[in-house]
Amino acid sequence: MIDTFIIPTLKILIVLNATLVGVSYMTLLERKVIAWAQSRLGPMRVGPQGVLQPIADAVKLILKEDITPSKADKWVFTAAPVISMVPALIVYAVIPFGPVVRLFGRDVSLYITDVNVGLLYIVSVASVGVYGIILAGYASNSKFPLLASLRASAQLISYEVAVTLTLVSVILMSGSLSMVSIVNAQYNAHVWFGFVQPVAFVIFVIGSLAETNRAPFDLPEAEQELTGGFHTEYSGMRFALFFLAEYANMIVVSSVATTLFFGGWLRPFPNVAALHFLDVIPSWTWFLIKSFVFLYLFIWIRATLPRYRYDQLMRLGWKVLIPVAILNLVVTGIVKVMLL
Amino acid sequence: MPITPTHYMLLSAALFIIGVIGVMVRRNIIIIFMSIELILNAVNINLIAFSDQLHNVIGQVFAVFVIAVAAAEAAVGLGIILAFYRNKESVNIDEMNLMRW
Amino acid sequence: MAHAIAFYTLAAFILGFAILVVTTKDTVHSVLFLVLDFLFVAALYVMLNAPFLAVIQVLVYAGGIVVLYLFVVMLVNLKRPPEAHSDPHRMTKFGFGLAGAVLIELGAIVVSGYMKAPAVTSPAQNLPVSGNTEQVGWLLYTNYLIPFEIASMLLLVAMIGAIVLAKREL
Amino acid sequence: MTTNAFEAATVHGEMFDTNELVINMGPQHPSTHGVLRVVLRLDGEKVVDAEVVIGYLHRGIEKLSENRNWTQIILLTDRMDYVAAATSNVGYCETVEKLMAIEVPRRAKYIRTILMELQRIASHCLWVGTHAMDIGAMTVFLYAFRERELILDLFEEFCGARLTYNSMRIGGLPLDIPPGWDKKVLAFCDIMDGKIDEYETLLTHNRIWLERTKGVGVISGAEATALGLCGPALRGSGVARDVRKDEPYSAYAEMDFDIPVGVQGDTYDRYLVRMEEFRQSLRIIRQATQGIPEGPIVGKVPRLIKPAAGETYHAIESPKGELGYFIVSDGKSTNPYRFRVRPPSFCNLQALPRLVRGHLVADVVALIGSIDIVLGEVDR
Repeated sequence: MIDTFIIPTLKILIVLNATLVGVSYMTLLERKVIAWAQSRLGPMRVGPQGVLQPIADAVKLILKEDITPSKADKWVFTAAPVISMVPALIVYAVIPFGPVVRLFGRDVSLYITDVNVGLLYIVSVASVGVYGIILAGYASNSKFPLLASLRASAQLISYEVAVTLTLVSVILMSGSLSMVSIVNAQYNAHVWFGFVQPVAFVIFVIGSLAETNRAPFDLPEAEQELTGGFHTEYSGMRFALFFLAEYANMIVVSSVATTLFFGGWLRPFPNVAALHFLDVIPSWTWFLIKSFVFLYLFIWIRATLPRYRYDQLMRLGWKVLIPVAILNLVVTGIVKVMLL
Repeated sequence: MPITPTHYMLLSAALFIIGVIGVMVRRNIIIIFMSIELILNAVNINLIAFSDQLHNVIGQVFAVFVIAVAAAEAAVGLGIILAFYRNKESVNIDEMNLMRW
Repeated sequence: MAHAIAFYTLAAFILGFAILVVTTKDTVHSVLFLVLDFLFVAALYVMLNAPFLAVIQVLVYAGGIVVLYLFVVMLVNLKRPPEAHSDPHRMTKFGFGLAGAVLIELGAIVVSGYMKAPAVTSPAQNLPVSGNTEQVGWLLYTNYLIPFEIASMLLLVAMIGAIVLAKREL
Repeated sequence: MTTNAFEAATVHGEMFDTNELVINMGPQHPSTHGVLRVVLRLDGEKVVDAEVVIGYLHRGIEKLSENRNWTQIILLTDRMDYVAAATSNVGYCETVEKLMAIEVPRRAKYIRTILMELQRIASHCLWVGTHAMDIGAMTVFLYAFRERELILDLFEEFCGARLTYNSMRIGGLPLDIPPGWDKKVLAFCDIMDGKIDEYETLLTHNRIWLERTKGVGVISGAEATALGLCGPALRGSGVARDVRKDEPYSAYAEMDFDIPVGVQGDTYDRYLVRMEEFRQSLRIIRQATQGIPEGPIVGKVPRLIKPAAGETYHAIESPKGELGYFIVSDGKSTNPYRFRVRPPSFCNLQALPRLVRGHLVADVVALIGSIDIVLGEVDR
């Protein structure tokens, strides 16, 4: 009973809540980091150094009037934010935050579940997330959101191909689709896959920037071009859901990047006995630190780079990233067959 | 009350028939295409149910092929719809009576 | 028992959404019901020990093909619903008749299947079902290599065909 | 059944082809720099045609001026190009001085030159910030505004105001520069030198920036002249037309500076021209500040300003281009008989439809940024 029901439920609750809190504090982190990059202070008023800002934002957004345009497709309009939020959350089911640890006299795995198609599960669930954006644009029955959602869907589908191809290179290295096995494979290979698959890693980062609609690929919500992108007509909590989904997706891709390319929960040099003293730090801390580095990278890029144009984005995706990813895959395969 | 392949077959048959009705009754070619997808799914359910029953993975292999064919069919079919729509400004199957224009 | 409940629930959802797909007036809603239908079919695959197929179903069908449908529906936004032309129910009788014929045929197969003794009880290749991703992959690249290559050629041709058809000026 | 967004855009039965989409950019849009409205006809994302709709900020400054006395009009000119108000002031004052043949003391001319060049830098700061922001580089915006703040502080110290200065008088200046102000200006120049490099580090060789600006909105020198483009937008096409050099006013004849010109006439060249103008402005400010002569700040101006009957046109080089004033005096009343402004933003804006045709929606905002308009001046 405890093992089959209570512990999984507890894990789900903890992960879900941690994610939602993490997501809301991502907004604060982003505002703070960008502010520092731009020689500003960022939010300072709510709480010391503005640490309570996400709570104030949430209260504000909940209290705001929730407007549905009169010509909108009401059901779809309501469903769209939910559709974009749900995939972002259910992906966490397979992300390993740590190995199986001994907790209160019981073996507890620091992941919700470990399915043998874990990586494919993530890809497929992420591919459903695109519906939220398309439907938001369609249901608003307004031109700017429609343009934005067409852009978004084209962008997501294009970059998904490149990202998935890089994942295949990693699968070739690990020989498994299970997220836990991929981390263990990195332990056994004595090296993080990020160092043996640098090309795949770079493409993955670029592709995931595009898939999460982050600068410099934030065309679907390019404020300067399409006013607000696909969520122009949204307000209040529904609007907030789109934002939460975007940040949740950022955390997802950071976690996936950490797991696939930077050894997941493993400490640096996991096989070097001399660094054994690092084991006092719990494994999940390493996971969080590495994910945080990626999140910071995302914010940093946003503060630095201008935005791509739609056609340039497509050209980059189809004419650069996908061929390079395929080439990388072929080379990985050949090397794997020849040397191993 | 065990669930036998017969149950899956009946489910698959029902889905198949819904698809057939969609193809025959609706005039919107996009809906017709979607009905064809339903039919293909009905076939896949059968294949996988038998694959499970016989502990033979070949059924799944064929389901993969079916999905590949469905993808190809959707791509070309929707391309035709777009080209047709551009010329006739309609997606009514009854108006699709020319082999070329 | 749990198995039965799961099956009947999923079956109800699959058939219910399938009916909605073919009956809904608004094409976009129809597409959405199709997605939901596919997701429940994927759940059914999980029940049938085919997690790989389930994931492929979601990835290719829900995440790929149906997005394409939605795209086209949005592009081909209709000023007049196609059913408004001529007699909308012109083919209805024929359609239901044909569907009924198929139903009878399938029913006959099922019934005749019950009449005979269960022929196949001992599987020919008793492969372990767990980890079937590997098996599917193995079969695809060995026994079914040529069909697999043909399928990939088919996809390539379809891709080129779609581009040629949909692009206005090449 | 939902009606769809395309429907409104398509004239009934007109098109069989994939729908052409008409969208309204503005008057409430984050990157039309105020209340500009651009009606775009799109084919997919490609702009087939664009129509510029103006007038949302019209306050009738020209007509209003005919009912104000000559000094009161200075205050109205503040409200035209409100990001470079002092330049508009100088332009007007010099026109009246020309009409009345008033000799302005050299000290006033030098200070005017410093103020105008500071305004050019402030205006270009605003331009580089918003232009970069339109293209998606948000950090440059805040950097540029940080430096603009320094200029506003200098102006505040000089005349007490930060946006609409009313800082000129016919015949000279209302008040002399405060003690130590020139030192502060020089100190600002030293700060600004490094900051321009900072903007350029973020943009000039940035690959995305290059892709977004190179080859976008190309216009040849001849065509630009024919369209009446002026200022950096014209110089970006390789035409070295600058009122400061061609018809020197204030103290520009005594200054040593270069006119940067572009080659291609695309958005990137217009960007480079303005970045170089930052440096040239600093050069002028340094020369002028170090050479401020002693003397009075106001020339011999009659107590009642009442020019003899006649008309005159005088142009200066505002940060946006050639800012001209055409004034008719009937010699009888204490207000102008006719007052007309040739605003550079207005003239540059008419090139927008020509520039955006064939480009994508994203380029429209880049091009609006690249011609650097201020709606206060366009609509007046």
